[in-house]
Amino acid sequence: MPIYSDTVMDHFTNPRNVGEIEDADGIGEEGNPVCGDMMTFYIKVDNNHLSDVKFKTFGCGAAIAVSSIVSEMAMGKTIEEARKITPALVAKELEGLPKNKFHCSNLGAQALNKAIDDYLKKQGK
Amino acid sequence: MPIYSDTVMDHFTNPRNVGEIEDADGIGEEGNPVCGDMMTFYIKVDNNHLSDVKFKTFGCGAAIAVSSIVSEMAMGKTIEEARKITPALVAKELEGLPKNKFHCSNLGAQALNKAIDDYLKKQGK
Amino acid sequence: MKRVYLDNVATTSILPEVLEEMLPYLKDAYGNPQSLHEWGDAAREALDDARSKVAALIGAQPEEIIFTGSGTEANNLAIKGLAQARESQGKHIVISAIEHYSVLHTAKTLEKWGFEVTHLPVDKYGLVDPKEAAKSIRDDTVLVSIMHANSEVGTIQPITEIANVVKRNGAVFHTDAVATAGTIPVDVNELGVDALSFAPNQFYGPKGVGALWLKKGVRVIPFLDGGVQEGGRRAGTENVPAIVGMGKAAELATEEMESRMVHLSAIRDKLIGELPSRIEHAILTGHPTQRLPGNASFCIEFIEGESMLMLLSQQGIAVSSGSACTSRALKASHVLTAMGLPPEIAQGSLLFSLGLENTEDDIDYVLAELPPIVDRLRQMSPLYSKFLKGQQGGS
Amino acid sequence: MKRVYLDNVATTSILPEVLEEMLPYLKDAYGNPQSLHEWGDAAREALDDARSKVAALIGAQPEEIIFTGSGTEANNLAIKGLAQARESQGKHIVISAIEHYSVLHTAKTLEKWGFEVTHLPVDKYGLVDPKEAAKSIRDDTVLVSIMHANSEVGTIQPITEIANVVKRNGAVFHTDAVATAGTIPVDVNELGVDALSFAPNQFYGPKGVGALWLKKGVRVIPFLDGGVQEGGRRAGTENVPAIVGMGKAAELATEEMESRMVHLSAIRDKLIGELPSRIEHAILTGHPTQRLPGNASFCIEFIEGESMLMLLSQQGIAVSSGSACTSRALKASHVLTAMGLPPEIAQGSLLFSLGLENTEDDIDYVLAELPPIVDRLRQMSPLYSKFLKGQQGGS
Ligand SMILES: Cc1ncc(COP(=O)(O)O)c(C=O)c1O
Ligand SMILES: Cc1ncc(COP(=O)(O)O)c(C=O)c1O
Repeated sequence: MPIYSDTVMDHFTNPRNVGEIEDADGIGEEGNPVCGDMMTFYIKVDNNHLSDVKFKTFGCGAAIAVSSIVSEMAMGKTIEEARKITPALVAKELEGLPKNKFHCSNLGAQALNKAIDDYLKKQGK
Repeated sequence: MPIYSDTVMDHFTNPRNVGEIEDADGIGEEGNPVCGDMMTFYIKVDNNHLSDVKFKTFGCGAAIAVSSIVSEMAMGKTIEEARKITPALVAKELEGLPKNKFHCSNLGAQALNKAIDDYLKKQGK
Repeated sequence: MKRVYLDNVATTSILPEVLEEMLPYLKDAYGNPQSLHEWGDAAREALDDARSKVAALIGAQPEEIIFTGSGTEANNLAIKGLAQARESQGKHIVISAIEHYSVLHTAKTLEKWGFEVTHLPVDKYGLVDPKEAAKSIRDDTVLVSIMHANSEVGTIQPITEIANVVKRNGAVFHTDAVATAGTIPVDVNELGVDALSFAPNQFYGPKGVGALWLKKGVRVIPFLDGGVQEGGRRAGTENVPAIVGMGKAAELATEEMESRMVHLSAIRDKLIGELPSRIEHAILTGHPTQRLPGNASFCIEFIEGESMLMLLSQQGIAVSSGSACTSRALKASHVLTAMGLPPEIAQGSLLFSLGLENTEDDIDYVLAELPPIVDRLRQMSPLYSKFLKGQQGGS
Repeated sequence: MKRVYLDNVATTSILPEVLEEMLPYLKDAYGNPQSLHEWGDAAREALDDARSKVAALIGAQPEEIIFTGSGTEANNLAIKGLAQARESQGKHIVISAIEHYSVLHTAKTLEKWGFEVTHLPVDKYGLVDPKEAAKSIRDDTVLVSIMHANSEVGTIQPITEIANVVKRNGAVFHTDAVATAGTIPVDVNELGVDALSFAPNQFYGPKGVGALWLKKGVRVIPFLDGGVQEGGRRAGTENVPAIVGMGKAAELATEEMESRMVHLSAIRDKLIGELPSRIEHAILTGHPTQRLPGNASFCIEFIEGESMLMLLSQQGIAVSSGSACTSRALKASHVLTAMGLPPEIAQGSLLFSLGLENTEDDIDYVLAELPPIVDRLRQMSPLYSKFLKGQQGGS
């Protein structure tokens, strides 16, 4: 039995929104390669909405799938809505994660949040 | 692989000289059922020779085979010759015994010896 | 020559359906369940499936099953691991006097580690008295282990009653169910135990595998240290084919238990019923009714077990014995001794353990072949002559 | 799709000849070797025969072989049993920092039992320095255990030299030869060791069995308590089919070792030679020449092992990795770490472990499939963008 759900495999194999945004409004980095996973999220904000979300990820299959689905979940949302993307929600969207991979879903939500924080800071808020 | 040699199996399956001698000149008993093996040897002595040897044995395959071969080895021998039947000799005649069955070859030689002792005692020697 | 295997206590055969199920994992599906690729996926799936079937056999949850390499290892893990996990609470354990060596000798090791061990006596049928069990429990008792049934004499213990007592006093309760799981109904909830050992080479599955069921939440110190297999509770590459075999054997046992029991007890009752009428001075050992369906154990007076075994073997009949001579240690069965049988009678131990393959014909064959063998050995036996002389003297 | 198995470190396949030899013991010859009848005789004979073949593989005597349930169990028996048997002489043991978990975690258990454990460092190739080993030995050192070869990086240790040092100081010397016995020549006399663990699922034999070779006269406290099997040194019904399989696998390994090594090192050298020319920033780990014939281990910089594994698996290629994400414990391989590799590089661990079935074609397939996978993951990797930016900045 594969350890990952079909949804995880889909997002891992065809990750959405991979890349960097040159003139990002906010950038958030979470994790570090020592622990095995590291994610960088880039956002463009337009009228309080995330008009573009991109990521780069170093890490396992789960980390890549999590990044991909978080980018998809966040895309087009307002900042307030995007803040509500919790690790549990991420895991649920992916139809489950192996127990020892839960921390990856934390990383994804956190990296996105950090990007939002970065945007707000730059806005001087 | 059977644990016993062919010779042991032969003597176990067709033991020689089983029985009692009604008017035995000497009787020797060795071992006890608590330990698992017990042998009684009966001898007739004629002109310092063992003219008849019989035994009864309670015990394992080795004990029965040992009794049988000891009776055969002793038959017709002088008392002095019969005394020389050692446990090692018995085991050798049987083409070997499993390690944990060596004590059976001791019992056989000892029971025969006790029967000779008994004869000599009865003779007042 | 007819060949009749009546030594199912030593090991059963492996059912063809069980081997069939194992074969793919001895061929192309050779992967390691820990591997992250197709070969690993297939092995992991097989493991999960087997775990469910094995759990279902004893009414347990799959995640409560720890696969081991044998019943012996399951008992070592249980006794050592459960006691060690509780040594801060106390260092006293209770077992019965008739446990299998894999419990008895493990308890001896615990003694070397500073534990105190109480051995509960049994009555003449091999039964542990729940009241005695209750009395044995002290404030520092952390573990009680009483076997579900003894395979040498077939006696089945009142485990539920004993477990009740133990629970009230807070110790964990383990039962060695190697002789029962897969043979008679075993439900961990009904039994009320915390841990239970079993192994498929007793129910038409392979050797080289066993299992410990451990109730959710019961802490154990692992016995085999190493990798993370079995949730970190038993290290070492999983024996996938054997585990798959255990799964299939468990499934078949669950399905067929009723009919197997009916068949076995019918032929067992025939043997137990007719043997004493053909052979004088044959004593049935173990409990007359609370006994394993395939177990017919006797002591044949005045003669010794190994010699009977060998002559039966020459007629194609395979049995076992608890006599001193058949044991490597040259001591008569501690089970028969604990039941109060005098040693010279214990030497005449003869154990017929019946299996699925056996028929009424097999029993008839034994009933025909055994009496002349017994006669022949009695003719050779100094004990028998003494007995006869004593009788003459007495009459 | 092509399917290429390059994870022989997890387990090898079972050769058809080996399975062939096992089958009778999974069918009619199901007897227990302890039984005193025909079924038992056949099983005992098979056991004796296997023991001779297994002993011959390592230049040992049959009676020095103790069959266990796995390599892990052999290591547990060796480390715990040899240390415990000597604890009156001292409670210090020495192991290397790169031992398999079945030695490393067992040593941790010994620490709980009051032993002190020294972990010898290794150099960047994974080699233990015999001089360091000599220095680590104290008056109270009773056991030294250094693995023969590490299967993750392939490095083969100078065991003979280390054993020399240890012997001069009176401690017993054990080596975990799970990665070497059956793969490269292993002769216990040449190595000069006292105890040696090995297992056939590393040389085309079955899972569920292993062995500890123990030099005649070397005392050990048994690990599994129970019956008298294996001369009282390992209790539990013998796993006859698996032991028979180990025997056959040992026989074939002895016969074919030379040609197997030639084949394996040829395709390994092709992979080691060509991979770095196709993939930049690929670091060979382990010793360049003193390495297992089938081992080609790398760290691919800027990306992580599990994601490579998964994409390779989608192309039918099975490999393993020592990255944190591929381990249940989520820690990067202690082996790579002990060799001084920075953790972010260790995360890129990729281990090709080649087997008999592999061909040059398989290597070509890997060399074609891997580079685009690495590219793709690097395109996704923030570490790689940083590296590229750093380079631009630097140039
Ligand atoms: C009651 C009981 N427990 C444990 C065992 C140990 O089983 P094994 O020797 O297969 O490990 C046996 C073996 O027959 C048994 O009868
Ligand atoms: C060097 C070494 N020792 C011991 C083992 C343990 O083997 P197992 O998990 O099969 O018991 C392994 C497994 O790969 C190994 O590589």
